[in-house]
Amino acid sequence: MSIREGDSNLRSNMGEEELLKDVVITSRLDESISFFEKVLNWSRKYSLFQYPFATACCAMEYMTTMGPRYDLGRFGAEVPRFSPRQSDLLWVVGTISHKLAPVLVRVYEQMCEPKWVISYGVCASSGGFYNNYATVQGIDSIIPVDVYIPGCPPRPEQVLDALILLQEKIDRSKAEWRFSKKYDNK
Amino acid sequence: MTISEDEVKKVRERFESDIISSYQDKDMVVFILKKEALLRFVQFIKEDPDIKMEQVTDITAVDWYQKRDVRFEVVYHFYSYTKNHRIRVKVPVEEQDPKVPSITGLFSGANWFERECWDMYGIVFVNHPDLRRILLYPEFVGHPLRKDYPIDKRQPLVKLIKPEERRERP
Amino acid sequence: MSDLNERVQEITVNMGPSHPAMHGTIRLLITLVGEKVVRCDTQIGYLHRAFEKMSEANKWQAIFPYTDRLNYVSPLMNNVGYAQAVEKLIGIDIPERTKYIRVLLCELSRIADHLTCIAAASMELGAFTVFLYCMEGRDLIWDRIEELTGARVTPAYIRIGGLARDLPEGFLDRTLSILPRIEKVIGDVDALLTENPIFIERMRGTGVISQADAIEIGFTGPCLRSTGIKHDLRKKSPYLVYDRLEFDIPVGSNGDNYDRYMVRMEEMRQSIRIIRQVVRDMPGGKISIDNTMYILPPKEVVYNTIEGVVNHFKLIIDGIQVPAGEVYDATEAANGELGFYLVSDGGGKPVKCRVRSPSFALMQGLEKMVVGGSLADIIPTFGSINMIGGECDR
Amino acid sequence: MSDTGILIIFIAVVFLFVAGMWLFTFLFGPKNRTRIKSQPFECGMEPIGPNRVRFSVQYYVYAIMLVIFDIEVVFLVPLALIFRDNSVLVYAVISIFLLTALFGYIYVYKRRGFEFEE
Repeated sequence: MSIREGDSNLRSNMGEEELLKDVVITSRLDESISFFEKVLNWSRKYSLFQYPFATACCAMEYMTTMGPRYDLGRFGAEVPRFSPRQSDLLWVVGTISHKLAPVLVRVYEQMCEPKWVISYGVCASSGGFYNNYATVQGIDSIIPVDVYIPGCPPRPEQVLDALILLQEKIDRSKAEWRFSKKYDNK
Repeated sequence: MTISEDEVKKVRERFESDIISSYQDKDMVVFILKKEALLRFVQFIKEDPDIKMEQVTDITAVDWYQKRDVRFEVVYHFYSYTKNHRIRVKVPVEEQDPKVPSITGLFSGANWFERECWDMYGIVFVNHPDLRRILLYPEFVGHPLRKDYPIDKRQPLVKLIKPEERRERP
Repeated sequence: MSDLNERVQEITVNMGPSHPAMHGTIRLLITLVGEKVVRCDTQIGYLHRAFEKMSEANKWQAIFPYTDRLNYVSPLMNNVGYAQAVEKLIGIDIPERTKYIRVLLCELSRIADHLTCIAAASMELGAFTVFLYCMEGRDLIWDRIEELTGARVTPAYIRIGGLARDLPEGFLDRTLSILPRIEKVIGDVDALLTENPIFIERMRGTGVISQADAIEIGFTGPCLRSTGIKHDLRKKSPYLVYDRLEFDIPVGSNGDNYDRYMVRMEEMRQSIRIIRQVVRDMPGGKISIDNTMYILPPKEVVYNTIEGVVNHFKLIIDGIQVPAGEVYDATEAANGELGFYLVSDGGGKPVKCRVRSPSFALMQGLEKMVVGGSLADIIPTFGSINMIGGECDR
Repeated sequence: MSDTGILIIFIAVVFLFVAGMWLFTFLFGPKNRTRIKSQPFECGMEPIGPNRVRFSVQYYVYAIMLVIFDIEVVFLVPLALIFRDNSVLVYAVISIFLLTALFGYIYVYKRRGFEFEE
């Protein structure tokens, strides 16, 4: 995991001139992030409703991350909503077997649009050490994933760090709103 | 933890023709039995007051692929709560007709173990209430725990995205 | 009112894999008339990770990380169960100190398992405070396990014929120091739940199973003891040093959810009692057998002598040469009898490494416990069975 | 500000608040209706069987009784707040109100509406 101080590509660590160095002065409308979108990103990143798709041993570590000692609630992502309609952050926690793959794809499809996916643990990220007929070798082969957390199971601190990474990713990405992108409603 | 000598003698002369061999393993008496005598044998050890097996602990199969002429071997473990002893019953099964009579009639606890054994090894348990796959999905073809089934031959239900396309997502 | 009920149709409800109370890996296809459950088809296998196929592809000592992930709530118990079965197959006897350390770790894991079960079951009934208390209690135990083995959930600390390393300095006193705090957590949970009328209303009389059904379906562990049968492998066929410790076996009376909860609470107190006795008379001495045919030679021998290097290399590459034969060895894990049936043909890899998992047999009985009750009773019944996906689907 | 002025402001604030909420959700929520997303969520599986199924009438009876006795309590609370000077008139009004509700209660009790048959 990136060490907070040493990580150079984090905005909060950059000096003045570096900040301006990589700001792309773009004339194209769709690349720039307007102030309005920054406000939207800011509101979204600190109120992530999560859908815990928990299956295996990582779920035990997930429980302690939600528990009193490593409280996930400090980062605004604490409320577990058990229906994909009301959640916008999908935690895929633990091993996903081929029997469970259609379920995961369906839950991902049924989530409403500004949605992000965190793959929690090595089994979800790459199949872990279960390289066999039963296990999906990494959920990014079935659904798009935003942040991968290595570790079997990852320590709660890693999980909190991954959440912060996701929040920074939301901050940097273009905000989606009603007319920002034409979806071909297949 | 093991059944006493006279019980073993009683079982042996009662099933003289059907027992291929029986010996004292590390802590359990093992009977190797013919397929046909299985139901009668299990009925006997369940009702006999001395042996009185009350629970089928585990049913599984061993695949001696190319190591023995009789390929499969279905292994039953029985346990008695009152007498606190266990026995193991092994039934050799050829590869051509992998059929074994189901003992769910005598022990309802054998239901899922037999379903798993069918799912993993392809051994059919005759007149089992509902012999379906238990651990794998119905669309799965083949029986994975057989030694000739390659370990990473996957049969995905969902179309897998190729690795190079995964990175394009914004 | 009864005449109004003829034309009521059945509705099939799918309490599927991705359900908060189904631990993510169980699918119940329930047929309801109104709120009464008529049929319940339990489908498992959503966490089938091919443990047996992987164990046949790996060497004997390389299977320990896979056994961690069977019952991932009390992983050390699977390690001990597997190691004990292999040692019985080889016929080696482990030193006294290792037996005591293994019993200590088993009992710590049992407390963690029961805490997790009560946490999940009560959270699903709405008692979120109990979940937080139990998580705090479990963290105390996981700190000790992490200190000793390096990992919280997947220690892989036991070796065939011994342990990975000896106890660090002052480990036993720190373990003793957390016991009163765990007793306080158990006391809080007891105060919150045991006389709570809502909890009693939901748990008493629901998910009942009779003794005859329990035995025949293959119930073992707390679920069997809750029906009134005093059966515990630690007493019936003592292994390790359980015959030298005194503890008693809590037994329920009518096999419903409330009894399963009470049996687990009492078992935690007994485990604390066992831990105190184990820490009190823990002997000194070495922790592994010194027959390096089966265990890796110590590091200084490997680095300094050529025989050590060859021995180490041979063990790692070819695996431990387990003599041909088969063995079935059962230990009392948190959910019941955890049996390992190992078959070896003398090579470095097992021909078969079968796990008889207690959750698999318990889930067979779920239909019998649930049919006839109402839809809402499925949640406490499933919670009190404490099915663990990794162990049930292997 | 006269009473009606305050009332108008109150209504306007309510209307603006609701309209604002609706506008925000309409503007910021990207719409991507797909076939799978419009199907009901059944724990990740395809929905099985119709969900329009005839269920027992006792749930309907139960709901109606809840409405009756709930509203009854809702009326009692303001009544008690307004008539603080416990004059006889207050008790008369309350007792008439409770008596009529009591008749309903007895009738339903006689018709065994409360027993919930499993």
